[in-house]
Amino acid sequence: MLDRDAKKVLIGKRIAQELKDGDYVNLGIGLPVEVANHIPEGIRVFFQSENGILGAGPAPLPGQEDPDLINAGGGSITAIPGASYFDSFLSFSLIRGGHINMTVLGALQVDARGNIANWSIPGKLVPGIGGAMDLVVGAKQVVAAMEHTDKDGNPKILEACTLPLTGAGVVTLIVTDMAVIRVTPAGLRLCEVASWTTVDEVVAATGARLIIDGPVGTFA
Amino acid sequence: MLDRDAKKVLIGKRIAQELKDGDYVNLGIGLPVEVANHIPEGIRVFFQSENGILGAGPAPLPGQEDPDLINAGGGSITAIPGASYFDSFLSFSLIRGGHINMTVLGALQVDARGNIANWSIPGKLVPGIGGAMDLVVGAKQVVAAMEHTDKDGNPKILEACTLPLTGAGVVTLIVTDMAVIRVTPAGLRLCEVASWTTVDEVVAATGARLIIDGPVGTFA
Amino acid sequence: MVKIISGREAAALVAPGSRIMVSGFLACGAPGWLLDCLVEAGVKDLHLIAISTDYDDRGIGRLITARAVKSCQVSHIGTNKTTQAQYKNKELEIEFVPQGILMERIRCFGAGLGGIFSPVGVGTPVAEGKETLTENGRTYILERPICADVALIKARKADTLGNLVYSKMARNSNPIMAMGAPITIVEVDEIVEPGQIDPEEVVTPGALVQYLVRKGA
Amino acid sequence: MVKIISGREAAALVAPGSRIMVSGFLACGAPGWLLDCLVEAGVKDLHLIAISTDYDDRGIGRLITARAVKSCQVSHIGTNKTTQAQYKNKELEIEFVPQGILMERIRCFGAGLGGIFSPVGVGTPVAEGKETLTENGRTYILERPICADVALIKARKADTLGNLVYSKMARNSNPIMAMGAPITIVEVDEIVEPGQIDPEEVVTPGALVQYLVRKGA
Repeated sequence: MLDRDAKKVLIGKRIAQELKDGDYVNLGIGLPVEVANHIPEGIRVFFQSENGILGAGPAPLPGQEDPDLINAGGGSITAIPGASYFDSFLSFSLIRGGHINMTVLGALQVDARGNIANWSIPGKLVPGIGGAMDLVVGAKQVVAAMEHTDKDGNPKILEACTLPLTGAGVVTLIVTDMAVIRVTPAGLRLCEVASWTTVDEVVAATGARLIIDGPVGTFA
Repeated sequence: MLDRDAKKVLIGKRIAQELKDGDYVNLGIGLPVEVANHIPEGIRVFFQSENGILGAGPAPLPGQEDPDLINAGGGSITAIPGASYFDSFLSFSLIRGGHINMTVLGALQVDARGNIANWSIPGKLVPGIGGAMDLVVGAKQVVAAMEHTDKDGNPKILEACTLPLTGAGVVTLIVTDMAVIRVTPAGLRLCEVASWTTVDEVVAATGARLIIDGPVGTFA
Repeated sequence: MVKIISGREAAALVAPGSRIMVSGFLACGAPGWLLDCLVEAGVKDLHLIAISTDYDDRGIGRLITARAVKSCQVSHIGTNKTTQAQYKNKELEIEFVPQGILMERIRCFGAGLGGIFSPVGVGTPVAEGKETLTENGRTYILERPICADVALIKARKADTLGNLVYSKMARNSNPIMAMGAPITIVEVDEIVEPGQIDPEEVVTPGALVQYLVRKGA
Repeated sequence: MVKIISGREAAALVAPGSRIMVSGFLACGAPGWLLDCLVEAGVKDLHLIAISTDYDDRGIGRLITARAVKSCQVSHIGTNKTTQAQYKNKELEIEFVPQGILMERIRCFGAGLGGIFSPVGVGTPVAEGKETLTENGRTYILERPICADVALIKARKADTLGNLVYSKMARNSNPIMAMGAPITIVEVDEIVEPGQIDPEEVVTPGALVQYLVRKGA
């Protein structure tokens, strides 16, 4: 079993391998941010933040924070050469118009049909929608970045989400600390298993049927 | 009977008197442009051109034309201090959103219900719509600036337009070389008659019933 | 015509029980001084339209903490514990609007449209009760205009004609909210004469602005 | 990723019979060099989306004069006698679209919307056959997205990432048409390195651009 930080790195690193040269990418708050730390050598990707930048750069050095440069989680960022600022209206037009190649989001639940729930646990915690509903509909690739199970070990990948949805039939790829799973019309296809675990353990920790129709790779 | 230039001046001058300090105004091509030459002293108005400027200024001196500064008719203009450039999308948002106090347009026909036709004579001449349909719907005041009759002396102000409409129930004021007519829910109210003509001549040259329910002023 | 007024005068333009729209994203680009003046004026029972309620002690959150808001349309409250508590207690009514669609709905009003067909939130609670359109196998839901009585926004600089420029990502919802209400009040760091802003750089033209307030004044 | 190509290569990206969108207002802000290359390439049977057909001998009009266009969606043809003649002869099919609504419909596509309810043209031929919505006594008509296979636009300057700035009123339809097609080709006067355009001044972000062509190249 990995600790939280190791899980984060494992997930971020694996998702980063999905990126292609020139991609425009939107990373959700929390876990997805880790992806930016693992861009494969030789490719260049451009980060969009829905609050109004294309070409977001890494966090500034301490003391050099600019209050007018923040990511969607409120953290300080920088702007790379060739960045642009724009209003939220244009920002979401880029998103819904299909100009963002990939969005990576955290999830409370995902299911066999590519549904995702990440904005509300009714009666308990309702942080809200933010930009997630636009993102899952608009981005070409929607990657759910999540721990495979919840704190109590219950599966978060289900036959059908039980929480209010963020998007229906939108997730294309699920990357967890245990597995890489593609959403296909036939259901969830297990593609890779983390090197620290096994196919059987992944199947046991998953609340939906996993299609295994070829060799299952590993990632680390 | 006035010549064409005198008519133009008469109409432009009279419409200019409708302007209030601080108004944002859009002038259509042709006759309406004359309004800009008669802004009353002591007030300041701002001219919008739908192709992307607020704060359009007069024509430049010969030899100082800038091909990237033109009005909706393609003529060279200047930009006043405090002008702004924007795209056609924002330009028409300003128009339809009610941020333009007055638009002045030429017309082929107007009628008793405030309908206006100015874009098509089927089978003969179809210059097209341009920005007129947005303008008549969006501007707070829609002023038809026109000669009272056509070349053959036939009325252009009718009970009901016969040409394809540009807008239905949108005209608020009609200013011609003969009269100032307000469009009211009850019909067309004759407010003023040009000093060179008479109420009877105006009534005879008009193809719609004119309401005369008070003193009729004159203008020159 | 644009008028320059004080923050106190601006707050007096917000009637109790009215609908206000406030710009900013997690307090970045929010009109902090106008919010201070509004809290100080003690205006209550407001309906708030905003991207989020920011933080408990910063940005729009101060209105929530002051219990000035009775209902709102926002996309997110995750960074404000007071908002979450008031929502749970049913002290505060919330319509959650997807962030991009919030911008679209405000602009619908600003651009004189009757609504848009949106692909966002189909199959989620956001779609409940809304008319739909299906086209080439894709479903859209009808989203209606959102407007306020007063919009409170923040710019870096204005000229006396109301032309605005923003600062970096503090632009966010400001240009759209500038068209979201018949009265737009802009907090600015600096007011200059016409001609001192390049017409090419103006983001919000003066026709969308009614009042300017210098920050701190 | 943005590629820099020649005008000839750009013309080769426009297939005969395809839908093209061309920017500009009465030839101001039109991609004159790309139009020259297109005429020279002899591409035919095009469907054209533009504000107007400009002048017989300038701007988009050259495509009409070359008989390259078989149908179009434009707001205006009043300045182009050849267009009027071809329309009268039924050589050229025209859908007249109100100028502001043309921008809205292109942006619908660009922003992933299914349509808008527009107040423009109600009670006129523009409304014929369109669904309506009535709200507070006001009627709106459903206007659908318009897109092209290729958009040809013009900017003053680009960086190699495709970020664009325009010149004064030559901006007009360019920023919206940049989102009107999966392939956007931009004619520019000048190409600079990333960082040489202030991020605050970028009007069209590079994500909307696929190809850059230096004017005359």
